[in-house]
Amino acid sequence: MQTHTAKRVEIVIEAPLERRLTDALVKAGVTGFTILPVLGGSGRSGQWSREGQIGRASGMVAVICLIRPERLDDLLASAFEVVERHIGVVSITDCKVLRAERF
Amino acid sequence: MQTHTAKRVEIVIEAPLERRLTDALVKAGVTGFTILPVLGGSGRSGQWSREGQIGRASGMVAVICLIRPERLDDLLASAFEVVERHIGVVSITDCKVLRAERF
Amino acid sequence: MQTHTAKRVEIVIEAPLERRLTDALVKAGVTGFTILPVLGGSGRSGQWSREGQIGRASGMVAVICLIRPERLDDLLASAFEVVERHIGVVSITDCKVLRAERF
Amino acid sequence: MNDILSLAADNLLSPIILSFVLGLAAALGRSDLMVPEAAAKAMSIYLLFAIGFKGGASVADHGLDAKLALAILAGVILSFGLPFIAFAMLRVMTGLSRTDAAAVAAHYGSISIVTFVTATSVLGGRGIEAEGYMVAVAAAMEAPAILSALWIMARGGSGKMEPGLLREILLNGSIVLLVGSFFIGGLTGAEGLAKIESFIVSPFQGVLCLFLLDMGLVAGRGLRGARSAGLGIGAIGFGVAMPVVGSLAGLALGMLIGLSTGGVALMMVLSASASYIAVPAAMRVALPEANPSVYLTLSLGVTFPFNLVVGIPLYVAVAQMMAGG
Amino acid sequence: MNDILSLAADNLLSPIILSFVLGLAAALGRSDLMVPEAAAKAMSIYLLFAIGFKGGASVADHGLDAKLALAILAGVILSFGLPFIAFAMLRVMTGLSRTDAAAVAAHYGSISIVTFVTATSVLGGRGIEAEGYMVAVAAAMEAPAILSALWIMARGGSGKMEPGLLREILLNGSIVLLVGSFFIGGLTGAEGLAKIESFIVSPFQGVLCLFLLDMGLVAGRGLRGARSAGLGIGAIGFGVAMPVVGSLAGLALGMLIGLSTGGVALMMVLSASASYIAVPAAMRVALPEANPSVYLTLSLGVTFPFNLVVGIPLYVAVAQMMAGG
Amino acid sequence: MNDILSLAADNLLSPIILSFVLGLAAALGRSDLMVPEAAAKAMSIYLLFAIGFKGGASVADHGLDAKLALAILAGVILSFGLPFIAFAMLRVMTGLSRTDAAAVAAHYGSISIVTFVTATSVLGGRGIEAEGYMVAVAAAMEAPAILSALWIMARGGSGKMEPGLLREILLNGSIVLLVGSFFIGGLTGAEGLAKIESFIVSPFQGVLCLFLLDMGLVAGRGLRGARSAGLGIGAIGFGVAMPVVGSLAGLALGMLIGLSTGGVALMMVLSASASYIAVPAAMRVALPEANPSVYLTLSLGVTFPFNLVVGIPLYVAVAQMMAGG
Ligand SMILES: Nc1ncnc2c1ncn2[C@@H]1O[C@H](COP(=O)(O)O)[C@@H](O)[C@H]1O
Ligand SMILES: Nc1ncnc2c1ncn2[C@@H]1O[C@H](COP(=O)(O)O)[C@@H](O)[C@H]1O
Ligand SMILES: Nc1ncnc2c1ncn2[C@@H]1O[C@H](COP(=O)(O)O)[C@@H](O)[C@H]1O
Ligand code: NA
Ligand code: NA
Ligand code: NA
Repeated sequence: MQTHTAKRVEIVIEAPLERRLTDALVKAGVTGFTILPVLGGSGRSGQWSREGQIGRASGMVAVICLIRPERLDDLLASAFEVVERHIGVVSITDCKVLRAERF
Repeated sequence: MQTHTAKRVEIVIEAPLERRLTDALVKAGVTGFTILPVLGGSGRSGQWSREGQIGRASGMVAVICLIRPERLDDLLASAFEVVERHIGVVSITDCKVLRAERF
Repeated sequence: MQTHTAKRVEIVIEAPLERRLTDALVKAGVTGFTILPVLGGSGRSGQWSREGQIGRASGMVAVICLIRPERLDDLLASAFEVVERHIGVVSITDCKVLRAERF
Repeated sequence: MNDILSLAADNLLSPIILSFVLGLAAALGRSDLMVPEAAAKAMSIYLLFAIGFKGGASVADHGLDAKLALAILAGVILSFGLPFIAFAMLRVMTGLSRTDAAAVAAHYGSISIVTFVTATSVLGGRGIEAEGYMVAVAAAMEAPAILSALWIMARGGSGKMEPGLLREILLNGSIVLLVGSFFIGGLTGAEGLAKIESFIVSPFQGVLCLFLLDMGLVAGRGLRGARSAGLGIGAIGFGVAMPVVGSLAGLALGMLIGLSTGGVALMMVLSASASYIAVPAAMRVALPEANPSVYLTLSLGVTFPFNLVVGIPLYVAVAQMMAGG
Repeated sequence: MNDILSLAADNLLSPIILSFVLGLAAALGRSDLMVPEAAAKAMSIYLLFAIGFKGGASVADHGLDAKLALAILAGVILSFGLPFIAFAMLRVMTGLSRTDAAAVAAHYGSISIVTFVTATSVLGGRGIEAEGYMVAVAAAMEAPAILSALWIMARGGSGKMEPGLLREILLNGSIVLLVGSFFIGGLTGAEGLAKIESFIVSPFQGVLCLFLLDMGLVAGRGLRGARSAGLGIGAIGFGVAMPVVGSLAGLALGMLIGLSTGGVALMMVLSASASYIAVPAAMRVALPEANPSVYLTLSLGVTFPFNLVVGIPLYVAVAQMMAGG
Repeated sequence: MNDILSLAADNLLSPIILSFVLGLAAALGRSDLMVPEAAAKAMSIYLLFAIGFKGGASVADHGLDAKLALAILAGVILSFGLPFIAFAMLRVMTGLSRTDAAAVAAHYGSISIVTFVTATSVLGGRGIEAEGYMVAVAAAMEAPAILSALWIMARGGSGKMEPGLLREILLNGSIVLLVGSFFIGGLTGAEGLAKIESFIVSPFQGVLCLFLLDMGLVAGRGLRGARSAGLGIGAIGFGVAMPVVGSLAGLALGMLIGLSTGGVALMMVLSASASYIAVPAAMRVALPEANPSVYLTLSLGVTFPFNLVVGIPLYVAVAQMMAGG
């Protein structure tokens, strides 16, 4: 099967920032992403879990972007602007994708 | 800790296709996979989010398969048959796994 | 954008074990992780899905840890102790992260 | 005419419709108000169970009407037939591709159970009785339209019937629940109804309010998506004209088999309404090339609100004029 | 005998049981009907809260019965003791491994609160009173059986008591909610009940219908899994025989301490029922080598439906014969 | 004084407060009892819809009071003003950073709708009437406090007003739902209320019990987190003193504009209560450097339980003393 080199970026970010992040991605020309729910986690700002949440204040989501390697820097720059002042993490993995025309 | 080389395949696919995909995987001898819920996303067919869904028509799920490298092509071929005509993406990453006898 | 080498560990484990796993991680000094819900899956112990669950007996969760490469072995050792007797899988991927000071 | 307007005004000022309007406005104003998916599904299970049960209990009460089989047959014919009319109208009125037009057509042959439930609520509020078995007719009308759409596509050489799809459609959750609770209501009758009345009768209208609030939110988001779906004035026109055409077909058959005034009104509502649960899911499997935002926007964003706000009072008034009562 | 049959027929034709059958049929027919997990959990919280509160309010009303302590003691003894009987039966009747047999045994010493709730509903429908504190007995019976199973395994050299597991079992959500709402009901009494009656009394049976619809779906999927779990005829036989054996033990102790007819019936139901929430979760931690599909299939797929459809009317009839009423 | 104590004792023994205490105890005891997120959200939608609707219907019933505008104005002034008092108190009583103090202050200017709902329930139970439009006042008080906090930060050079944030705050789900259902209730009046009464009136107290059970769980987890958040005695003291200070401000303005006894009590409750939904979410966007565990612990873990258990009966008693009734 024909595969193509790409990058997989995974951003864990606070739920109230979700729309700001996806807006920033779209503005940077990144129109492909998938958002996963997050049940809980732990980091420098302590441990939290979705049970014990009223409202969406401190919940988080994971945003996954598959992107051509040459566009990675644009994506990171625009994502970083949103993530910068907030809690959350960004990781990047090398990957292969099918159907390169989609990215 | 003893680790073993494997591939991690991540398939984001429409929810109504889920059973067809897992059936195809099982038929191709892939009996290990994990299914994650998806909250929303964006791609060539536009942006969508789970709020705003009645029924499961346009929701999506993410299917993750860890598999021995030599079995990757079988998996991709059988997955591709289901994904081909549909929206969604497939990515493949190199990884290591514990307890190789499980794969 | 400045990135740093790290490892991404993904552990799929039974929900009743979640607290035991995260406690073990914290004891091993791993204080950063994210927990994702799992809808269903298939493995050596058969296929299951969240519909059809009363209570959390046989549900699963996915725990994702980003960690400095040199701390990987500690993490795996402590995670393995919890996972060992149970169903579930562990995979490790090379990745890059932003903001290394967080890991 | 005056009558229709006053009925419409009456309808507009009910908590049910205003809740829908609130949801619509919130979505159009981009409020973050949202009903959790699980709660919306739970409410739809409640509504289906309650409406099915009450239908069955009413049949048990009034005895089995000889017209039941005729009414179901009429429903099946409408569900099979309306997609052809819809497809023809779409090809004339819009520039939609053959595939998109076929997919949209399937939605209009099938039904929207929430529109049906709202209509029974309106009838109840006016004291107009309807045959209890109309819920069975509703269930019977869900699926046939899908086959018509696939047949339209098959003539054009595409749209294959995936193995298992037919079983999936016929045993889809809402059909099973509607038919199942209809049987439970029929078997346990008035006595069974008495046991669970304070669950399925008294709070019914209130639950419907919250459910329609959510439907308003969903429809509003659909309307906001209408622009990006690039729906022209022709498509929007279809979304308003088709329910009227459908209701007339329903009127004709309903009168032909001699249903009561309420029954005729419900037959009109079923024919006029468009699916947005069962059929979209089936289309993703059977016609994946069809664009979901086209059919979801038309069904949920245009026809559903039209029926709720304008259609139902209109159909009820017409049924009253034609069938008396 | 005639009486039992007519009671059973009566029971079968209630909306509650028919809802369960509908769910069962839908799952066996592989319909995609499903109740969202969150809704199912919300309903179980509602049922636990309502049943606990009503029990407490009834105790407040009737004064504290001297038999309360005795009844709880009897429950604890049953919960500790039944796993040994179950284990012995399993070793004789089936080829299950020691570990699987111990895990299954734990389930049958513990209880199913839904079976209990359904039984109180059936008793209520027949106008048979029961002691309000039976919900406290139910709570007391949840956990001891787990310790018996671990003790059986420990004799064989495995099955260690994880640190924290005991606290986890005793403070498990359903025990806390049941006991807590029992106290709330007891403290606020008739006055408190009056305030929330239209929430926890009137719609109770209706909510139970929807909950049992979901239980039917779950049990049906469990039954479909029974084949793949490779359960033989011996295991299935155990799933039917054990509740009857358990109910007789419950009958004996219930009569011994002189409970009312309703109380004896509920003691039989508690002894006959098998856990499918608390115990499976504990087993995953304490006996991970035990195969969950074995114990879930037996408890949910065989014993639960058996008790619901055949067992409850049988136990009630026997209690009436033995304890009068 | 005696009166206040007996009122407080009365309040303590209601199912509502005891449900909260049960949740609190379960969380502190680390039970795994939990209410699914979707169910908690669904209940809060129900409560907002019901309280808004009933407020609107009551306004429709009693005619539009000339004081409505005054009351809303008073609410807005309180919401704008209280954060400055809170900020000053925090700088004196605690060692919190400027940012954390500003974020906390925003919460205390805004309101907790559940505290408000509980208070209306308590008033209802005592037969004390209140102006229906107090729900509109509640809605008006949600947002202004956020602006005050941002203004405090802006003076210090940080805390920028993100584009779109203001619209987000004003159109936040709970404001839209509260105001929207208030209008629906106002438009459909007594007739509309009659239609959905058995949904939004009868089961209201019961739903509130389950909701407060969940709030107890959440607050208890918050309290357990209080240690890790490192909140000192000064901060805890603020969490108890500030609601009392706020309630006095509410008392003054409520009496000034001549509200009824119930209205004064509700104005006190609104001023005394602290937000834990809308404001935390806004703070994560506007003041991300502020530590969420500080403001969530104070608002949910300290002030909310204080108001529920001690505050409400106190404010009601004071309002009765000052405004008569
Ligand atoms: N090392 C990590 N690995 C995975 N997820 C992390 C890690 N660190 C933080 N997170 C996630 O990011 C959230 C915020 O982290 P922090 O900004 O460190 O408080 C946590 O609640 C986790 O969900
Ligand atoms: N580049 C991408 N990265 C991550 N997810 C994507 C990407 N493109 C598409 N997706 C996911 O696949 C779905 C369908 O994509 P598409 O077929 O492009 O409309 C989207 O809604 C996303 O959830
Ligand atoms: N090869 C695999 N790839 C991804 N997930 C797996 C794989 N094998 C097992 N799993 C997950 O781990 C769970 C338990 O697996 P097992 O221990 O093999 O029964 C399954 O239900 C899946 O969710
Ligand atoms: Na139709
Ligand atoms: Na038992
Ligand atoms: Na306040």
